[in-house]
Amino acid sequence: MHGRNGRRWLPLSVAAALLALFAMVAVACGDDDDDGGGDQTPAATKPAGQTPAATQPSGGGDTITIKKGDKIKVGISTTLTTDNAQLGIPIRDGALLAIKQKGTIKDFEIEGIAEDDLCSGPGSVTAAQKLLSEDVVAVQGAMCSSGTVAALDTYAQENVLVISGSSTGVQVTDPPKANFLRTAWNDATQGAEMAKYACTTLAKKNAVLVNDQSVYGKGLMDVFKEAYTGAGCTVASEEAVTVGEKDFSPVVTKIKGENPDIVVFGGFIAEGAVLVRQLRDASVTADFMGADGIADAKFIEQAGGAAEGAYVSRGPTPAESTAYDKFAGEYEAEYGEKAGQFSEHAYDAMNVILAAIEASATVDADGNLVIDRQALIDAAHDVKLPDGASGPIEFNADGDRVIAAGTVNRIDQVKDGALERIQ
Amino acid sequence: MEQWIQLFIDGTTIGGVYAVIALGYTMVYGVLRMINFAHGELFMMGAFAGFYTLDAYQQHSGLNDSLPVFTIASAIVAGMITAVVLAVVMERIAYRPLRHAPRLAPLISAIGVSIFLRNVMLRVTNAEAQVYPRVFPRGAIEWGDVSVSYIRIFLLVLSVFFLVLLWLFIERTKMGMSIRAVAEDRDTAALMGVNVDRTIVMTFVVGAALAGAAGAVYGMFVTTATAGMGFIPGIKAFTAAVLGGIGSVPGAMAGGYFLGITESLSTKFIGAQYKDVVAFVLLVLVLIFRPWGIFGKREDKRA
Amino acid sequence: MMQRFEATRALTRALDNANARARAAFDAIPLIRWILPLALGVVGALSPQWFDTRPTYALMVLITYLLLRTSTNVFGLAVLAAMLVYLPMEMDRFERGILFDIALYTMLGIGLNIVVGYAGLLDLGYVAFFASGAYIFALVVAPEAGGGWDIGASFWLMIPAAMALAAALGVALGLPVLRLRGDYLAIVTLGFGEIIRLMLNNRDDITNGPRGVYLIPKAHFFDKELTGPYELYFLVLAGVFIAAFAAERIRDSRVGRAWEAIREDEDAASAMGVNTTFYKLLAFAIGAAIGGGGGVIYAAKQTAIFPRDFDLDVSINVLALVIIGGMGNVRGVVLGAMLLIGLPEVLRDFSIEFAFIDLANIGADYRLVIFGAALVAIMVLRPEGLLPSRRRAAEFEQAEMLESELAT
Amino acid sequence: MPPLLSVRNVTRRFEGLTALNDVSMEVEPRTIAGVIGPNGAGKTTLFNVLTGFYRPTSGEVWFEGRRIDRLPLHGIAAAGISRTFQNIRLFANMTAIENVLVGQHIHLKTNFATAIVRPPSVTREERSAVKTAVELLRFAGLTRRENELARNLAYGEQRRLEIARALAVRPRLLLLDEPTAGMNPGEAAGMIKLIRALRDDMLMTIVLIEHSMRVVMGVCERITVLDHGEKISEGRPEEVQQDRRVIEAYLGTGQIITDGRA
Repeated sequence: MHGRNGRRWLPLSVAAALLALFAMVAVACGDDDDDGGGDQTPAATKPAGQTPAATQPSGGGDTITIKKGDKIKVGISTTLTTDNAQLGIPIRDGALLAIKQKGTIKDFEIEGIAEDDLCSGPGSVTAAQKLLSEDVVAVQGAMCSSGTVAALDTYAQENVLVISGSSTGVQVTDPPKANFLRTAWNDATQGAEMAKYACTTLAKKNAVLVNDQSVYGKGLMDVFKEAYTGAGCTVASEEAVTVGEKDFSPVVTKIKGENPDIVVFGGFIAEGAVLVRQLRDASVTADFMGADGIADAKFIEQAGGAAEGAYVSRGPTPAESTAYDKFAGEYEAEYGEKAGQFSEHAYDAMNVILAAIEASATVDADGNLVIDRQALIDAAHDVKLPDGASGPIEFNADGDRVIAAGTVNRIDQVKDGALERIQ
Repeated sequence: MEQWIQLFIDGTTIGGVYAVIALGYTMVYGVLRMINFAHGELFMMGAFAGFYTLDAYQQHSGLNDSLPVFTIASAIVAGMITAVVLAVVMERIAYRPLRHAPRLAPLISAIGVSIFLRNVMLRVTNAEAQVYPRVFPRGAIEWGDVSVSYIRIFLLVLSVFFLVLLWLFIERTKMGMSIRAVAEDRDTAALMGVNVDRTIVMTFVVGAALAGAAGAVYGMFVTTATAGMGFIPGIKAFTAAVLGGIGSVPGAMAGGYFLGITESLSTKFIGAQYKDVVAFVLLVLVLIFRPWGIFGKREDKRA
Repeated sequence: MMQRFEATRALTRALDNANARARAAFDAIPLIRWILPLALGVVGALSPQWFDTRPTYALMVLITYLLLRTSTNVFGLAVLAAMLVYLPMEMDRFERGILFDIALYTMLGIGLNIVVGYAGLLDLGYVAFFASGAYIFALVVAPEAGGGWDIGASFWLMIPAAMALAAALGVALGLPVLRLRGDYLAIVTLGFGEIIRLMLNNRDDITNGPRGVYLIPKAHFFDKELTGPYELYFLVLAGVFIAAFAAERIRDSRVGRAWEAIREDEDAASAMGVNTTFYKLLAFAIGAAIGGGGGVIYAAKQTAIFPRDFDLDVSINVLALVIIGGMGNVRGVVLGAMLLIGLPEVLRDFSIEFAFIDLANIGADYRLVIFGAALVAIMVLRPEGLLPSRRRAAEFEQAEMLESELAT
Repeated sequence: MPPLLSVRNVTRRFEGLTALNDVSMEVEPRTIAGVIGPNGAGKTTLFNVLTGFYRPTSGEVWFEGRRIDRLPLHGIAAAGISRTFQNIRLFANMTAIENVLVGQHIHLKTNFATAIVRPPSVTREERSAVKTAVELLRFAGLTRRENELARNLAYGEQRRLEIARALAVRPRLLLLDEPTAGMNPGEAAGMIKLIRALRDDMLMTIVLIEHSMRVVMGVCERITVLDHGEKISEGRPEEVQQDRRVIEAYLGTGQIITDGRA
């Protein structure tokens, strides 16, 4: 190395002083250590000035103890920045609504902590680490399937219960994870139902599939294709659009050349709305079909009229559902905006979490709340919400939802600028 | 055959957008030897300005229906002004202090500006796509299976118009001459009495005006504005600028159209998911055989 | 018209002045360089009720900055090393996660620094090598993608193997484009980075496409399973030290001089007998190997990787941290990674609450806005980077001198 | 004795412009040869052909009985030819000694692996390289300027450093492109002394391009005169000086034959 000057003692002394300072702080912070396993020392030795709210229950791998007067923390991993935030923010708000309505469990207040997971693998892992460092009891999320797949390992290390309301990818529960459940519908269910509906009910025999090259979109279209061709229909071509792009003219032109009976899209609102609009502008008259990724008023709004007549699959839903309307009304009253496409699933997921906490938490002799992590996960598996906002909720061994008797895969059609259920 | 023609027209449209954005890249590069990574965000801000203007007309007057020519024009002007103001502030705060800094410092500064603008708009819009009111009459000129919507024609014509306008500006005006002089050799230009600072600002202004206008028109074309919409056109336009020979104005134009058309045709050729691969492979191939770009000046350093 | 210009002119003049004053204050009073970070660090570390951010992180950045700034001797590095090993023991999971990312990006930064800082080749597609390392490893060991070798041995085998393959890729990509001038090289490398990502996305017969490669088994160190960022952190740390050691030694040798000569004047270098093609490729290969090694560790930590993990942002981040730290030296890379990778994460917690000011969510909501502004501010205040190498600082002085000469 | 360097009918064209037209010349070992000519005569183009920067459009260049006009740039140095540049091209942000160390590149063996491991042989090699570099700097008159950044050196010093760097290649032929350009008479005299010493003490063969007739006449043994890419005269200084075509060529451009700077 070059350029050494004569002031050799300065760095030494500075370093030594800082080392001393740092050692002091480090000792003081020592009990923040979260892998201590059952280290239950009170937080009295925290550095002066730390707010009481910041004191943590000392979480081990097995049980969580929440001291009397503290809050039960529940995490929400969703996307708060990037263009995907238009899906992520309503998810957060749906989950927070459940917390707000619940208020307390055994006289302990509940606090929801939302972290930005960027709808990506690395982002979701970071959010998971953040939430774990906050000692959350359980987590609603991650938002995107890729994020959930990547982050589940991190959560599993602490045996934390995770319930996602929006990760629909097949691979999320294949193979199943012990600590994971979801209120979102597995694409395997939905894709096959969509295919059946398109091929049999609508009798559209020739389809073009478009995916947005995401885990969700590509996965869904793969399932669709298998079921669709299996039912005797043909896929004319498979196309892809790039997320973030706004001009899909070449793809539209190509679709027009294929002259399909139906265009099926796997992806989210932003691309779906643009695609359907540009299809109609190019006077492609084939039917348009999408799934829960676009089942939202924003899709219709952003498509600017072109969405009229489009079919939207929304997963198995009971024939009559007042629960959703109730939820939607409460959501709008709370936030002044309409609920988003996964809001009700996130709301249900959070309600399952809260119900599981209620079922498994015990209050010890000192008035602290004790939650056994494994008991919490087991309790969550057993939770049944017959009137969930997204339909009756019950889980199978894989952590996927059981399709309740008497429900069919809900298909909506856009009529007069609104989604109307037709199946 | 008709499909090929349609794809060609599709490609020309987006290519025109690339070309107009690419001009900003190439001009700034010409005078400052700097890649202005925030240029795509100016395009995005132009789209938002256009949206807010049209939306205001929609909310508060019937002008969108009765006088669409006026509202469309004012949306474009709003896009230009917004982008220009931002570009001037940006140049002053983030780039001018770095004019003599190590070569890559302004690059990072530009990336900072880009992240800043994108996230500010995310906050402002709550990450929701803003939907343009439909001001353009729907409909298209049809020729067999080829259909060219009015807005597409407008976009095509406007991009050519801007390109010609810029060409005239660069070639025929005194300011254009200064820009060329500064691009050629800044110190000599300064000695010849060119006000270098003002010329550089002017370059940003012109580039930003084009990007802002392109943003507003593109917004009308795709009828949405989102905070992230500047990124992909930005990268593509940058690619187009390099493809044409960065620093060369006709090169940027040609590069833009070339890239747009190739992308579009490759959708049919190879598949839509490979269109970006094709774009970049093409770039690599062109630069391997013509390292100075299609229209770039061959710089024989070994003289 | 002119009057309207007057207003903007006054505004811009005010901006210029403010800018100049900030620069002058920063440069002229050496104390500010010390007091400012010191004060910020101490406040950040001790006063969470005002500026609620991560105390341990603030402290770590501070100590590192001071150590790197002041000492080039063995003692300073020993303190640094001790701190890097000891501090994470005191950290919570989140901070450890950040620390892992910082260490990983430091490693990538060291690799890219060889290409950009030493040899002067602007590479905007560095992510290609990172991705190839990660995918090579993942495809071999993950059963989901048809791999599934025994992980126990293969992780340690795969690191050198992936490094070698990444290096080969570096040569393969470098060979056709090396005669390109700086900025053309930048865009072509950017193109390569995108091509690699798009191919990972599109060739789902090989890479499982957008669904990614998941269920990547965990690595073992003898009998210990390397479960998370904490365990793997030490592996990355070892990687950082090895890479840093190698990079510095190469820089101070005949090879490093050849790179530097190429960076300064390629033609003159070849006239002195330096085989410029070979040395540029060598820089690409070594940089790529380090990136590939980083990719393997990343995949092992992440347990699931997706093409989207390897987009342009990664390349830009690595390049930005190299430049912000001060190009051409390893110390700068360390500091750059701490700020660039650590800051956006730590800002999640940032809030200001004292007296009547209550901006509790400012960090969560505006962290990327703050981050973007911070990038600009750092560059404007320290264009040569925070810890420039001697030579970079010299280049900047030269430019400044030229400017003042022209001004008079 | 066979000529050390032989240029055989070299022509070089640039898109329509013929910079060199059928130029031939020979340089005997241990002589100082000069190439002169008015601006644009093709002097630097000739140098660039000799050093591999340009390939000749036709014709050949032979050095020590070996054809070199197809060698890659760095191969020319390995073959034993080294050069300086008209507009000084030092590694500006490297120190004087580092510049000279780069010049020794082809004579050192350290590769990236041994650089990392740094066995004793590398340390030894580095130490002797530094010693050689210091000696070369001393020879070039740059004592105690070793650790100065090249760009901080005075103009004359930079020219000397460029020569020291070129010598570090250990060439058998040294090409100097306007070594006294921009120098005051005092500095130029020093440079002439240095050039003589190169030949006398280091037994070097030198070809130099000069604008200044005074320098060329004072130091060169043989002179080749180019004009518009063609060789118009060749011979000993006094012969060339008398050549009517040379006088015309210089008069034609308005440059004065006896004074150097145009």
